[in-house]
Amino acid sequence: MSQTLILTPKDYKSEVKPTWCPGCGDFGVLNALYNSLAVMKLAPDQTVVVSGIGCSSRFPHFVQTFGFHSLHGRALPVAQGLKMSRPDLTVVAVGGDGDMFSIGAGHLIHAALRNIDITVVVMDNETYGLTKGQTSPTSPTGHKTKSTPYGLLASQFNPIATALSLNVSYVARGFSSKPKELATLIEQGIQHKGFSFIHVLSPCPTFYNTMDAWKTTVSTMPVDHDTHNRFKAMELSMETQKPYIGLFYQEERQTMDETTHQLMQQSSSFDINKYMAQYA
Amino acid sequence: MSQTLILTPKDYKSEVKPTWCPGCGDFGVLNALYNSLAVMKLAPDQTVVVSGIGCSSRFPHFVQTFGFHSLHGRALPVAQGLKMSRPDLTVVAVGGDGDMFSIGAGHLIHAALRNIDITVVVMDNETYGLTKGQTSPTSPTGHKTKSTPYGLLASQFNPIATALSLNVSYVARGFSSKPKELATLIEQGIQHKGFSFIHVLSPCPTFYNTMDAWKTTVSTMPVDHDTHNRFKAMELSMETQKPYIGLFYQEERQTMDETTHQLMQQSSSFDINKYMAQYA
Amino acid sequence: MENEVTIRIGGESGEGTISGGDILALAAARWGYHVYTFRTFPAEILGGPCMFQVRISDKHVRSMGDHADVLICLNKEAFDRNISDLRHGGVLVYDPSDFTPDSGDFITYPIPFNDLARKEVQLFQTKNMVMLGAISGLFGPPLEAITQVVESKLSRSRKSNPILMEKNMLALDIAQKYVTEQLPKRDAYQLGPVEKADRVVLNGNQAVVAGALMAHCGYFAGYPITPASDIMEGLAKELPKVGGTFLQAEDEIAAITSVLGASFGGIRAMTATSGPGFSLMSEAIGYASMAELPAVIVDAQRAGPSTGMPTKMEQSDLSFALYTSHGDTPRIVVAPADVADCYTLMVQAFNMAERYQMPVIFLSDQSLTARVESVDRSVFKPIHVEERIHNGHNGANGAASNGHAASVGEEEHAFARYAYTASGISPTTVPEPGAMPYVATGLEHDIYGHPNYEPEDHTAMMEKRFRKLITAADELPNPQRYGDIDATIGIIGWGSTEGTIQEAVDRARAKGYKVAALHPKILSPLPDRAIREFIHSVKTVIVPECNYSGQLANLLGAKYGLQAIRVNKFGGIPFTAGEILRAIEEVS
Amino acid sequence: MENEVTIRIGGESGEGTISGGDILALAAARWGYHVYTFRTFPAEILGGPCMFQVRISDKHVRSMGDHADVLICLNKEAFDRNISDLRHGGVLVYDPSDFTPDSGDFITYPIPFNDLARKEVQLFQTKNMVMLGAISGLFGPPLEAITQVVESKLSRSRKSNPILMEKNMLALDIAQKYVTEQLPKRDAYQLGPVEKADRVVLNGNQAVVAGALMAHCGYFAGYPITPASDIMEGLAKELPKVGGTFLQAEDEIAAITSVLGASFGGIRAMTATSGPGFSLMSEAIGYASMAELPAVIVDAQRAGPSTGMPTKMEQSDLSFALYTSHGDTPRIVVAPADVADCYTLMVQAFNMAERYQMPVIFLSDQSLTARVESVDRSVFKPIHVEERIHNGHNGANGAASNGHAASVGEEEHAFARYAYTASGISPTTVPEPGAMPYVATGLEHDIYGHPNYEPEDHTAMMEKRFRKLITAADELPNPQRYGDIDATIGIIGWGSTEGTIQEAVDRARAKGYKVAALHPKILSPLPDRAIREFIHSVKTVIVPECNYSGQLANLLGAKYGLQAIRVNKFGGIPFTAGEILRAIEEVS
Ligand SMILES: Cc1ncc(C[n+]2csc(CCOP(=O)(O)OP(=O)(O)O)c2C)c(N)n1
Ligand SMILES: Cc1ncc(C[n+]2csc(CCOP(=O)(O)OP(=O)(O)O)c2C)c(N)n1
Ligand code: SF4
Ligand code: SF4
Ligand SMILES: [Mg+2]
Ligand SMILES: [Mg+2]
Repeated sequence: MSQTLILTPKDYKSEVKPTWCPGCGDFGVLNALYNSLAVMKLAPDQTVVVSGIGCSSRFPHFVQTFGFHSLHGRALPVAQGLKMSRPDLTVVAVGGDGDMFSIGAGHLIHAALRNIDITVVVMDNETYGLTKGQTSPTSPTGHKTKSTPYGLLASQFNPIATALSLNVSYVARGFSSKPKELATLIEQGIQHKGFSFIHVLSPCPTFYNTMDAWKTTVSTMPVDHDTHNRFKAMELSMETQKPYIGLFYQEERQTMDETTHQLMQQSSSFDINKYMAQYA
Repeated sequence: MSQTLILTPKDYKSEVKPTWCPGCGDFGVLNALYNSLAVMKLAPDQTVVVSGIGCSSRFPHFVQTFGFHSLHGRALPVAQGLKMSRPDLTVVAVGGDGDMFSIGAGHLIHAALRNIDITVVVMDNETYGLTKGQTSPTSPTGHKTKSTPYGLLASQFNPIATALSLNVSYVARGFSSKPKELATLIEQGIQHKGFSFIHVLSPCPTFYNTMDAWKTTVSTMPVDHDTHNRFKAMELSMETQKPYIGLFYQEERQTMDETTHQLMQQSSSFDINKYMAQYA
Repeated sequence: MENEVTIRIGGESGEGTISGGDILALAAARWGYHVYTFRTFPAEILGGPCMFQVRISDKHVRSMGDHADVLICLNKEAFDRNISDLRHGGVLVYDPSDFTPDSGDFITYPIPFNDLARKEVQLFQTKNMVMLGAISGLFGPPLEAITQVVESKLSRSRKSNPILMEKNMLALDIAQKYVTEQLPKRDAYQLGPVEKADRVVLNGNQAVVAGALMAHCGYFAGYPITPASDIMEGLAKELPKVGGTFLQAEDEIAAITSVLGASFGGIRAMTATSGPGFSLMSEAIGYASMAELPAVIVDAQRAGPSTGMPTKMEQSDLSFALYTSHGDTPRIVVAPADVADCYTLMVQAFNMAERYQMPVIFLSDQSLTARVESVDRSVFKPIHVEERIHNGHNGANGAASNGHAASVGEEEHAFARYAYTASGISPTTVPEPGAMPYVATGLEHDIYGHPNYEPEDHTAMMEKRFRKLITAADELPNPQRYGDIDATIGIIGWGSTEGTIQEAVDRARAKGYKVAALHPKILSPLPDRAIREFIHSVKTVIVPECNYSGQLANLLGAKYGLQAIRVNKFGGIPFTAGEILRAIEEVS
Repeated sequence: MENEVTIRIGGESGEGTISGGDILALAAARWGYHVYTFRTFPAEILGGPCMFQVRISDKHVRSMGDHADVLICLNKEAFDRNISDLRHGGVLVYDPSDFTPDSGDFITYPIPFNDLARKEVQLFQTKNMVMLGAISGLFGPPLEAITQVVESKLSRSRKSNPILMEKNMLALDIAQKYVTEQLPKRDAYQLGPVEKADRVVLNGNQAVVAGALMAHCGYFAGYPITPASDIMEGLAKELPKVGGTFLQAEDEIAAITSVLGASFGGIRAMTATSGPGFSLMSEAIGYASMAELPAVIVDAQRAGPSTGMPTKMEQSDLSFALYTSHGDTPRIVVAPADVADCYTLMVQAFNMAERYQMPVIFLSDQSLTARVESVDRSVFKPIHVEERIHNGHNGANGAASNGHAASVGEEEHAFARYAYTASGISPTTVPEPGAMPYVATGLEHDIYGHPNYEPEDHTAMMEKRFRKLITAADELPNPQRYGDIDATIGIIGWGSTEGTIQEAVDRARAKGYKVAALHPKILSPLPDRAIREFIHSVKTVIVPECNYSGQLANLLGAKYGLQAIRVNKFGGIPFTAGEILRAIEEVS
């Protein structure tokens, strides 16, 4: 497969069939990604989809590009190490709310500060799907599950608000039932030079069915929203009752991968004899 | 030692003498804590100072209360486990910017969401002191150190802004050279029911001397600031050139420890025979 | 006819394969039989092939059985996947509308499950009840035994859905009638009446929860992971009822470190996880050993390495559990053999953690977490709980009051938390009125817990910490030898394989072999005397393990220079007694 | 007089104790002598007692020396802490204004360091130069050798501060004159001229950095930790110059997982840490083994457990390195013996990681990281670097092209990334134009990397992964026996103790003992043949280790049933040759 070929969405379908439950929101996200990749004609042999562990993190197995199905919570460091050392590749990190906001929360903060040119797609179902329905950081307060039989006592994590506080350079939200809009957000995210954070509402009908609720509450970004106004974006992010989908914020600034490789412009190959002179 | 005794700051001094360098900001923080404890007459036998690893995390050894000098980055989970199971104790977590914002960053997010009634004091010197001066998440972009010989490429982490985005219920900043003000903030933080986050500017003269700079830039909170206005607080937190010290934000809301123990009001002692009936 | 049958149900998950099996096992047990189950899990969350096997006997059942006597196939794939495990001359039950098996060395009972459910009962989802009715009619247990269980199980949904309950009963009835009227019995499996017995029926994880509660566990923090999640979920529900607190942590590092925080506060605390989470706990386990904080860590082993096969069985975390974390870090490692142990050993684990002030790693495994056994109720009796000795009060310094003379630290202004003692066990304390404060640290320290890097101090502290293992080895019970006193072949095993090994030993002895088995439940510190005696009492030692590298065999080699015959199975499925028996025959 | 002296400088850190020692060592080395240093670190960041010892000889130096021949005390505390390590009849140099030693079995040279610096040079901070001048006058090396080093070292600060440079030179001069004129030589230590040699002078960590660069390391990610930080700092500076990238990660988990990301991209990647960070890397190391990704992990061991003693030496991470992470996870473990190994073995570590597609753990230790040795420059020669074999291109499927026939997967539409091969080494590929994509996963998988839980698959994949260790054991070099062919006593050691053991062997042989030593540098897979032969060739085997539990001894027991005589030192300080010699004498 090489860049010149014309690729259609189904060329990005791998031979592994999704293990997801019927009606899982992740199907919509998968199709959206197929479309984005096809529209951008990204070469499967130079694209890597990185994930952690979870239902959503099974993702790479279903995509006919290179894939790295890593460890629970570690998609971001894996993706950053790959992009730092191979800036020529397109790197997309995917995962779930547990993966990215619970065990992986610390990495998110530092990915934001480094602004390495990767795109992360978080499939948020407000639950731990693969482990059968415990609460996640985005579960609503009071949520009753097997691990919270008396109701969840923690506040609900607001990923967009925190991403904005960290000055993430591309912040957007999508909905698995609006794959066309989502595909566009993913495309823009991949095109964006820097760390792109795409929060996707992707329901888990099996353990926490938020599908109908979201279908009614999800609202589209105010047309007049200035995507360079971080404060305004924060205000919109506080609207959790009718979550906005679309682009919240975007800013072009130095990326660590690019600047690092500029440093290397005049690099030469290693010469051990020259190098050891300092110890003679 | 028991609560009835009159305690003076020096009663909280342990027999272990600080290993800190002359002029280290942490001395100021230590004295501030001695004072807060004395003013509040906290019983040394029912107070626990928890820390991670770092120069600042040596703290507990210098305080004549119970102490838990834990692992790098883990002060918050240790403190939360202790407070959840022993709500009768006063639990103060302390540490450095590397400890709390780098390796421990993920725990900070979840401590914020749980709002367990502990107080955390972060001694931020914008460097890794104990390991001799590498960059930390709060080091300024461009900062040159042994680990960033060509200058730091990441953005500078803004702890107050992120704490506010996480709706931390008590958010304040102090300065080690203003121990009186700091002592007051610590007192209020300990009195505050919920997770109290106190960001302290505490210079490292040995590896990154920000003392003089801060002495000139640090500015006091606008008198008219409404500490219940989270948005306004965020705006003030964005002022990094002249960092405000004082209380940014405070909100009283349910704490996980208290609510959990309310659940247990009608708890009874365990009876294995009764319990096994369900499996008969 | 002997009162024993092993029935396997193969089907699609969601079809009621597992729920049907559960009902069958419970019904048989309540009717007075011993049961022992084994099941597989589908790869998908919903759907996917799975199977449920239950061995039902009037004698104590110690393994899942070499083969299925009866195989019930709910679809064609189930037949293809499971037929090889049906014993020669066994019974195959299937629905002709699904497939027709090419004849083989088995008796067949074609039963129109689908039609009976769809046409007769007119509710397809009662298919598993149809199956149960048929099983009852063909082999037992009697319908009443089954209906009782169904009623109790569905009692909740009954209120909400009375029709469903009726239909279920109808389905059981129709199918049982169908087989008794239409199918002349041609096989030998028939469960006769036995007298009732006072037993409970539960799986390993449920017993672990019971054990933790019995041990007065006051704090649990965990992070979901297969196959340990239901321990967390059980305690989330039960702890508040007995005054304990629960926390779902953001990850396993937070879970274990928060457990150490609670333990520092004097609360008996634990966590439960599986391989990946256990790996993440490494650093904190080393800390607990250094700071001498009690903690119980359940590792429900699953097939590794890495994410591996979360729903498969393996005994491959022993080496790691013995050496978790850098440096020389003493810890206790125990491994339960069966559901009863999951209760008893769990209480002991807490007691050991408190007494020896160190982490105790409890090595369960996936097969045991899901294994349902009928256990004599008397096993789940109250067990003495050793409370932590607080003696760090003013004046009460020194270790004397916990029965260990402190060699130093008497009358000091600071509390000699880590006083050198003959047993290695130092006095301890917790924050409470009148207590003498100390600071727990992961740095090397002197007897007061103050950081100290002097060679003499480090050397003495290392010896003190490890001395606790010597003390523990002296105080803890020794494993009992099973089998011939004059055995030439010895088998040393660990963990969930005990029953299987003992069954193999019995079968070998019946064939005239001289065999004995030893099954230590405490793997650190090893019961040296018992093991040395056993090794010297036999000619050859076989060490069967469900792992690749022979982890117990390595330990026995390191400790005793034993060169054992290693029998390793590592496909994700437990041993059968037949496989162990073959190993015995081969060495003979 | 023999051309050898061991000089120890004891003082306060910050006073120039260490910098003075560094200059002395470098000057002696450049003058043509072999040097070998040992130092301690203060507990505080600034200030606190420390010492620097350098052994200077015209013969190759292999250990730090049993005692100091000369002890220079810059204050009273230095005398109290170090006098016990001065050899009988050794030389004590001190300043009478600090203290007067009660006479003992040593020659004393009182020198007014403080006055000379304060009054004569009129700049107190030149005290360490005064000391160096005195050393030069009393024992050598000549002043020119020292001034040369000082000039090169201070060349930068000279521009900024020319006066300081002058004062330094003055101080050297004054002190040297003082001792030659005022102190009649009463001891036997005098370094005479030797011919120059082409050597480099550096410590273990500096050699590791050189090795990584020689190995074409293209990515380093790390997190600061003592005593590994300067590996990170060295590569942060050097990598960009040779086209490599560097990342200071937020923690060790991010460091190692980002290394795996880079490795997946075909970049030779590494990290460096110490115990606590190594513990945190457990889960990811298991992943690398499962997904078969090359990675080099340097663990600069320090005294444990837990945070332990960050600035002290210990060899106590071997057991953990052998079994890091849950499940059966093959990995390679190597341990350098000296500064030369830090370079050579580092390049080999990268080659092994690439060839066998697994993590390679490089076990250095604190003493080696800080040990400065003079090494023949020829050691630091170019070494062949084994590039990763990319053969996952269209049409080019199957492992044939890396010299291993793929048993399956030819002509497939998907790439058989994990094809079964005789060697266990499967074909691999990286993202690049024309490559055939695959997905790396920690789940058990089939030859295409697709998740697969079938028992047959798991069994075969486990065997394939471990087969790589058998292949490696065949292909990798065997350790060379040192000492008598007809030895009755054998010593097996590992890591930084080799030179010390060899010196002890020589001293024992000189006393007439029949001794030999074997020092495997690759500890997983162990060189079975070489070790078996060695064990069988001797009567008793001594295993000396700087740890409590005898971690190599345990491994040898597990593998070969060897019951060795364990000699363990665990105070945080390396063995001396004398201590090993004593052990040899005791078993004889
Ligand atoms: C270290 C570790 N801890 C726990 C697990 C178990 N586990 C697998 S997926 C998962 C969370 C899944 O939730 P999420 O990330 O939201 O993905 P989803 O299944 O909801 O798509 C957990 C806890 C694991 N695999 N590894
Ligand atoms: C797991 C682990 N990684 C790394 C280290 C080494 N280490 C000790 S302190 C520290 C950071 C110190 O910085 P900070 O937390 O800001 O504290 P400071 O010394 O500046 O007060 C590091 C990286 C460690 N002890 N444990
Ligand atoms: S469990 Fe939920 S998240 Fe997982 S596949 Fe099923 S529907 Fe999707
Ligand atoms: S190094 Fe810096 S932070 Fe550490 S003690 Fe010294 S001044 Fe304080
Ligand atoms: Mg989720
Ligand atoms: Mg700091």
